Amino acid sequence: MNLHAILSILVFSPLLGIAVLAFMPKNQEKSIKIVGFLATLPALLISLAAYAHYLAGKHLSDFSVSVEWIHFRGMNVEAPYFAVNYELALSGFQLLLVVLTAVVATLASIAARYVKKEWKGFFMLFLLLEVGMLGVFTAENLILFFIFFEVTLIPTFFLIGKWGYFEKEKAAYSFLIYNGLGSAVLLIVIMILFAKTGTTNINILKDILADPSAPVSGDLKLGLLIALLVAFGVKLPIFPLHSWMLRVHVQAPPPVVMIHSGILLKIGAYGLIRFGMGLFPEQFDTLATLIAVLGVINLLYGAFLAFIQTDFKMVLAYSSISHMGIVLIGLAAMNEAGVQGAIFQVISHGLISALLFFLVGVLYERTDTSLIGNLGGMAKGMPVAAGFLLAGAMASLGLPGMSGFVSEFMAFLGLFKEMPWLAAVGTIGIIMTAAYLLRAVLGMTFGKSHREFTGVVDLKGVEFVPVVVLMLLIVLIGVYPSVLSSPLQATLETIMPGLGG
Amino acid sequence: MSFETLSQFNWSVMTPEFIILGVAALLTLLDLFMPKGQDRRILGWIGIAAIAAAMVSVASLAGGAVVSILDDTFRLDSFAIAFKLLLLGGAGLVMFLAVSYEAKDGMEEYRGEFYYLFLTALLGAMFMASSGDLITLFIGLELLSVSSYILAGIRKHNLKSNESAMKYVINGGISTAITLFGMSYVYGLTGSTNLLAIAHSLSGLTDGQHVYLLGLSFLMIFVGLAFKLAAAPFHMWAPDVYQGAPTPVTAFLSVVSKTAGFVIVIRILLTVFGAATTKGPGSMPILLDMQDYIAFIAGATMIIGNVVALKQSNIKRMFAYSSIAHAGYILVALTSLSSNMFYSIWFYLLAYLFMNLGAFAVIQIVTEKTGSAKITDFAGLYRRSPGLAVVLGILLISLAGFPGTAGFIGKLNIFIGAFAGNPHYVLASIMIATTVVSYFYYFGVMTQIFFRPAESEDKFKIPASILVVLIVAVVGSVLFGIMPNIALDFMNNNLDILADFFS
Amino acid sequence: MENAWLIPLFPLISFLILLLFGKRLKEASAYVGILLTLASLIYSILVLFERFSEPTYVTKFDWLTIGDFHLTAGFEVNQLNALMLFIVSLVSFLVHTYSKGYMHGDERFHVFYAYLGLFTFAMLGLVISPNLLQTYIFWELVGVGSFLLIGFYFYKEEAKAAAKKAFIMTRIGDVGLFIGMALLFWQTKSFEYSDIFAAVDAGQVSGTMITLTAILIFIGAVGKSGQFPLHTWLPDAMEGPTPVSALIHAATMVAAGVYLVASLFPLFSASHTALMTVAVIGGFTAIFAASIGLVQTDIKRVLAYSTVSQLGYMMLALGSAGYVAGVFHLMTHAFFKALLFLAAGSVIHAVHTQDIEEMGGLWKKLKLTGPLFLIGTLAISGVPLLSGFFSKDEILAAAWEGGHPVLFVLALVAAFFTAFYMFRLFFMVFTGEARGNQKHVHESPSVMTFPMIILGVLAVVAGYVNTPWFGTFLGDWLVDGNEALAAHGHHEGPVWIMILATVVSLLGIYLAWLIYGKRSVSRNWLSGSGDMMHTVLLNKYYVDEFYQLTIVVITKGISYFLRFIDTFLVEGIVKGITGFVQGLGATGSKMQSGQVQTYGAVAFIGLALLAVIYALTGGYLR
Amino acid sequence: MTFSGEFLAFMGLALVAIIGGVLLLNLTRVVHMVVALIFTFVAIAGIYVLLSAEFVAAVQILIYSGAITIIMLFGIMLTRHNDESESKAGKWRKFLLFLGVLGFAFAVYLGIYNFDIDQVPTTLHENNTMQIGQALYSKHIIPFELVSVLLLVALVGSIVLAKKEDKEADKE
Amino acid sequence: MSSVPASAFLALALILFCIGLYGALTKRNTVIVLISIELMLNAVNINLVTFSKYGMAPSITGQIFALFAISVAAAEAAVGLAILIALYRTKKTVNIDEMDTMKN
Repeated sequence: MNLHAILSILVFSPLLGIAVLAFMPKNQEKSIKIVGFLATLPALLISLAAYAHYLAGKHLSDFSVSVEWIHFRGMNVEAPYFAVNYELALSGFQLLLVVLTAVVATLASIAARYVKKEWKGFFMLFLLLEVGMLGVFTAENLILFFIFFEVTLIPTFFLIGKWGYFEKEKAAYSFLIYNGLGSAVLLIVIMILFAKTGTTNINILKDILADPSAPVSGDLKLGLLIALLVAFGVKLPIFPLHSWMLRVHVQAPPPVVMIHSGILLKIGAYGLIRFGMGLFPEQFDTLATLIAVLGVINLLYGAFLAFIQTDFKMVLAYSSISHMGIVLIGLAAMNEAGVQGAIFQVISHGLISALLFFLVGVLYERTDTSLIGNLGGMAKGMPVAAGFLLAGAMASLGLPGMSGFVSEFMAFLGLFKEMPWLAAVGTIGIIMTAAYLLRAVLGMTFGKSHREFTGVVDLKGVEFVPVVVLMLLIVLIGVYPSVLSSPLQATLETIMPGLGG
Repeated sequence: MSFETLSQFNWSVMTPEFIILGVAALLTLLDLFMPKGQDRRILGWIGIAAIAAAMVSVASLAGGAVVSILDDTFRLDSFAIAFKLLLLGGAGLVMFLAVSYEAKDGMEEYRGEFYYLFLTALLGAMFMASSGDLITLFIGLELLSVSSYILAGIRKHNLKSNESAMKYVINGGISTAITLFGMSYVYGLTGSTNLLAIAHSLSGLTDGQHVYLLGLSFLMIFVGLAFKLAAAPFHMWAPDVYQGAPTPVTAFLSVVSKTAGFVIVIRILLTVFGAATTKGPGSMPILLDMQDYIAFIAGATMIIGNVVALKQSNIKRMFAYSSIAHAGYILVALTSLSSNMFYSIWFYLLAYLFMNLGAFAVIQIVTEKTGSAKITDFAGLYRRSPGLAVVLGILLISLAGFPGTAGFIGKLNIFIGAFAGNPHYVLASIMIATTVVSYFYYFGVMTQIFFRPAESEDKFKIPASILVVLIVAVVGSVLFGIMPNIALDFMNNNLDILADFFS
Repeated sequence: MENAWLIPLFPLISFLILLLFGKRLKEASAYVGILLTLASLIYSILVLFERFSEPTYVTKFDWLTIGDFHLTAGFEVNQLNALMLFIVSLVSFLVHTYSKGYMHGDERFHVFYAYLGLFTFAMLGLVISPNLLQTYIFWELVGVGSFLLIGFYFYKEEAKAAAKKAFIMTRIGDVGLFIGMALLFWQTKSFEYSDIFAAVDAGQVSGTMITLTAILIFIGAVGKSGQFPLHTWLPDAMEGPTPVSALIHAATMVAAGVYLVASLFPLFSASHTALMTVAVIGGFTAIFAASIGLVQTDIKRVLAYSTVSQLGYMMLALGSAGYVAGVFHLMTHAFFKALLFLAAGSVIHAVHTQDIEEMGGLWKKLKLTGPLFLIGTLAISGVPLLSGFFSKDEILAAAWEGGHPVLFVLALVAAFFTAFYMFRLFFMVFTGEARGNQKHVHESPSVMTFPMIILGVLAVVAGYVNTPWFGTFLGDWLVDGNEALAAHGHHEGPVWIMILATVVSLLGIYLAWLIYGKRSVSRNWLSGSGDMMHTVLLNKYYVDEFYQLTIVVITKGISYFLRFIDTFLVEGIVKGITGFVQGLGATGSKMQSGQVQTYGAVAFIGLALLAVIYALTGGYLR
Repeated sequence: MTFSGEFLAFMGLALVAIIGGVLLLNLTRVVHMVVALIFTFVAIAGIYVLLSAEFVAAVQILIYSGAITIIMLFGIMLTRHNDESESKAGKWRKFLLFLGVLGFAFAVYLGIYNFDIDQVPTTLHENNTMQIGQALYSKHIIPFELVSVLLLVALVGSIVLAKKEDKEADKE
Repeated sequence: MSSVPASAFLALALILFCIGLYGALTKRNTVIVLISIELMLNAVNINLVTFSKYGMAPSITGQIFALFAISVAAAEAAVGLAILIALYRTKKTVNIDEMDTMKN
């Protein structure tokens, strides 16, 4: 059977939902929400099928597809140069991210039950966003990647700006401008590479840049890498490019935040690993120390600031910064342990933050607040939710047996080989993580209840689906990490030689 | 020179011009003899038909060899064809807008003129596109200018309209004078007005002073023509004129007139100054030497256009600045002087044609409804008329240069040019940065459309002719955004500008 | 033994069952817990006996692959593990049983049992881990179990605070362990104990590195076992239900630190400095905590401090190379301290207060609890013929043999204090006339007394597995087949030590009797003599306050400083840039004055500017 | 160079032209300005003659000194205006503009101050008009025709814009 | 043969051009502004005619160009004046600095 079409179907399947929605009356809330949810299923099923395909021991390359698409007027190079093909493919790493995306998107579509108005527009944009994300992780050449990358931008802008909370428009704008700048820098890098080498296919580029006779000088490479660092640093986000992301996390509606912190932020990490590390290994090596320092800064900066926030959303926002620091730390180590840890962290944080933000959404839905002070003693009113919140926090602070630990452990293990002192400093972050998460979560769940939780119902019905599914995945990864590590081996082997690691 | 010699020329290559000219004359007469009360729209439709016919004939001329009449006072090369297509297309869409334009403020009884002045302006532009002779270029330019002066002021009882026309004339006159001043020196240094002859005689230029003078005349011509491009420093007229002129005219100025401007700039700069040497034969052409000045102007234009646009409250003024900015982007392509410069400029103008005219179509509808042209008038457009809102949204996204739209591909082309060869990192960075700045105002309109509540709920009725424009615009913007190869292949297969531009 | 992995599994099952169906099972969930722990108890007994005859059993499988490294998981049954398995499962079983009575009527009954199950699982998993990584994993899980149980009464602010404190303080230790582990890994390329020891023996690891890692790992132990300076969480942990205190904070988890050091003993013994550190910290903690214990008035806190001090004892033992001594005391202590806690629990159950000032004269009312408590007290005081006597003696001997006279003295004094405050406690609770209101005080139900009885018996006899007189079976068994440990086997201390120890403890008891039993000596001749000393002790040497003033304040300080940066620097820069652009736009649009001549002027001036620049720079006039 | 009559003529004409220009700038009454400018135009015509372009000179006289000035005067008559014709536009602008003009003049002057090509004898003056006519009707036929369109447009446009509507006519 | 150097004519043209420009950008009366523009064009014509005699390759073309320029100038002048009159009808002034109903 021919699998080449599968990826395209996977990526563009949400469009089907958009088409259906387009012909629905805009006031039929129930059915619209159901359609929106169903529309995310094909992608989920296909991605799981792909994973099964992998488990069955077949090659992921079966999926890769490449079709002639755009040509540009070449400067002085002949075809196939200056051709941008429509090419999608899956490596282990990409596979995992695609699965993650599909899962989180589906769950977020459940979380979208809290959307109050204009469900039709919401779901159409939401599905468009999913297309963008799936595309980003499957694109095989930089320009296609960039296109999907920008495709995620616009829907997010509207989703935040229209369905967000009080300062939604401000948040939407800072999102747009920061990411606009990021993608602008990214575009410059891409176009320079394109103009110099005449291709944007990642694998071809890798070979071209690998040989010393490449038309790209070492200094230029370094510059490009730094530019990439900035571009994805906005997305990740790396201190001091993070302030937009706080606003977004506080203002955006629950499903969007789930998507955003769960997946969109991960695009940054993905880009750094796939392009930064993949294309410029030597330069990455020269920057390793810098990146490690940045990572530690992120880790501590986020942790310390999360320690004094009064709004739980802010705590989570800063904790995201902190956790992305771990990704950087892992990358900076540039050995199997570190990189694998970084990738693990990407995925695990995707799941964990999705879980936590969903719970925040649940709480906000019931109590109209996410201020720690107002929520004290919540465990009385809604023990189950509180329990899951606590569990989520535990996962987030790297409790063994949950995904957070494995990634954290590997990332630090990696760095301890390369730069033990920095790593030792970083471990302060582990303590701080525990400190701020317990402060926040216990502040909300434990203690005397400051308010009557009368009429506040506990987690119920369909709300259990996201929580339980995410929790199970988190635990699964924590207990049996091979589900991630084995698909990754191939990817790592492709990255590592470049690193001479 | 006898009649035979004249008649032996292959006049058929001028068919498009003849069509336009003839129809313009026809319309004049019809307008004269039609009973006063009768609706003049029919003339507009005739004009559209004429433009369509002209387009067909231009297309049919594509692929042929270079034809030159009376040593290049008229020449038909791929360059001419390519850009004439743009001019005609733009003018055609503008005519659609014009047909449905509600005449007010004293232009009621001049609808006829309204239509055929568009045609004469177009005629001028077409001659600019296909002439290799300074005089003809100049006359074409003036024909375009004078016609547009009148068009801008045709709402004679409307103060804004008069004022914009006045400003347009004065600035136009000055720019003409400056351009001519420059041209006069070029003539003086070569003794000819035929571009190729000039190029030939300049290719051996050695005398330092002459080179210097030539450089000066380069600056004069470029700045003078910057008026047509609405590029810095000659950009300031644009907002006022755009605001005051009738919307179709604004559209015409922002698209057709600008395209024509680029046509003549490329024609003169490349042939004359591309050939002129700085230190005797084989040395660096003066154009490369002046690259920094073009770059400077391009950068200034982008910055001014995008930054000042942030502060606008009137949609037409905002689009004036945005069109300034886009001129800047195209100038980046001109600066890079890379081998795909022609294509990237052409493609960008094509994309720009679609997105800008579409936007102006929406603007025309909304402004005619509300009477004013404030950006806040677009509040809640999504509620009032979702279709219109989405269309405008797409066009704005294309203007902002997001992927999936023609605007994005156009920018990519420009970037490739800018980074290939000797890269212009700074200029490209300015372009990118200002693009990001432009998100602010484009999405500002978006916020009005989608986020803000509407103060009145009544719907818009979209005239058929404008519907055409909208459809064409959206389809064009998206189609060329997704399959730009349509354009590229057309270029590659039919027109080889590079080859026959200098022959 | 192949099925030893089942032992942790049972409690896990109980945890899961109760998590899912606990709400429906209600009180019945007790039976689930009890039965399953019983199962694992039986199993561990089997394993223990099997181990007597058979050699160490290890099995492992790949858990996580990192490049070329294959991190494994599995289980190992060696002497120490087998012993620990037995102790843990036993105490856990007994506590499960006991709790059925103690927790009766609590609406979150099932949750309690679920937590117990989780903890037991983690603890058992910890003791059969064959490698450092797995140890660390369960190590943390144990911490969570304790955290949950301490915070069981979540609506009490104190409980909340205590839970948070316990978790974070142990976490601090854990980070030390983590770092040590990571460093050790890159030194030895493995987490397997066996590989590590091999590498250490083969001298692949530099001495300093051994010392460093050993000490870092010891920090982990310090955190868990509540050694100075990370001890403050343990007394606060008494906010948890008493059975929990018995299980976690007396018998099992807190002993995990000792266990860790013991199981890594070859590593420690390879570095004298490391051993020294352990010994010193242990010794100091022993006396330090004991001294605090002298003045506490909360029955559970007294016990808690005594636990801390006893743990210090064990560390001291290990530190002075008394491997057997440490482990031995670990075992005996598990029994009698658990006994004491359960008894205390039963007392609290009876009088509904924890303040010993409000007790007294309970001897008659609590026919069973009283004697059991007495047994425990005697045992811990090291009165001859009870288990504590032998193990303590072993430790003193080890200390003496180890050549640490100072530590030896410390240990003696600590022993004296122990005897004193334990009997102070006993007398104040059980003798004298009743203080405070003691209506309808009644003996606890049999489900609670039964476990106490068993522990009582063990508290008496457990010592005889390793005595100077009836052979040192335990010691020989523990070290057999392991020459690395053989060196640190049983110490045949000189007899005078035994006598001295006895005398000291008896002295302590006598003094306590004088003051609190017979009341011939005024209660506050001690405090009277050194009033400020008394307050210092009462305030536990102000350690908590010290931390509050240093670490917490500093942390907050940094946080606020960073917030300042975040709001002013980071945001400020952004605002600056946008402001600049906006300003540019403003000026630009101000130029747009509507004056057509200005427009022309701008254009022309621009041209002139270019022309002049050109004339001055690019000119070809040469 | 010899102090020839031609030179005298040039000097005179140039002076007149420049003076006329200066007066244009400095006079206060609009009409005077226009009149001053007529001198300039005429003088320029004279310059053309010196440059052996008789036909252009004639055209110059006809169109500038004639047509354009006249319609301008008409314009002045048609529109009421206060004579005080000093723009209150900012002194700054004028100053900058002045600097600009100086700079520009300087830059260009550098280019032309010794611009003289070795004179080749030209035959422009011999029946100049005929030469022009031939050139116009052969080589430059296309622009010539185009200009006719341009003029037509200008004509129509001027009428359209300047024509007084009937209804306003009745209004007044 | 000629005693007057070409540069003299060019200089004259330059001066007139500058005068015209200055007038066009400073005079207040729109009519004068228009006339000044005409003056600029005249200066251009002087250039052209000069070059047609003393240029690199003297030819009649320069004069032709001048003629075209003149005609265009005439057309522009006419249109400009017409617009001015229209404006005058609505605004009742010819002062250029009062045309500022449109600005940011």
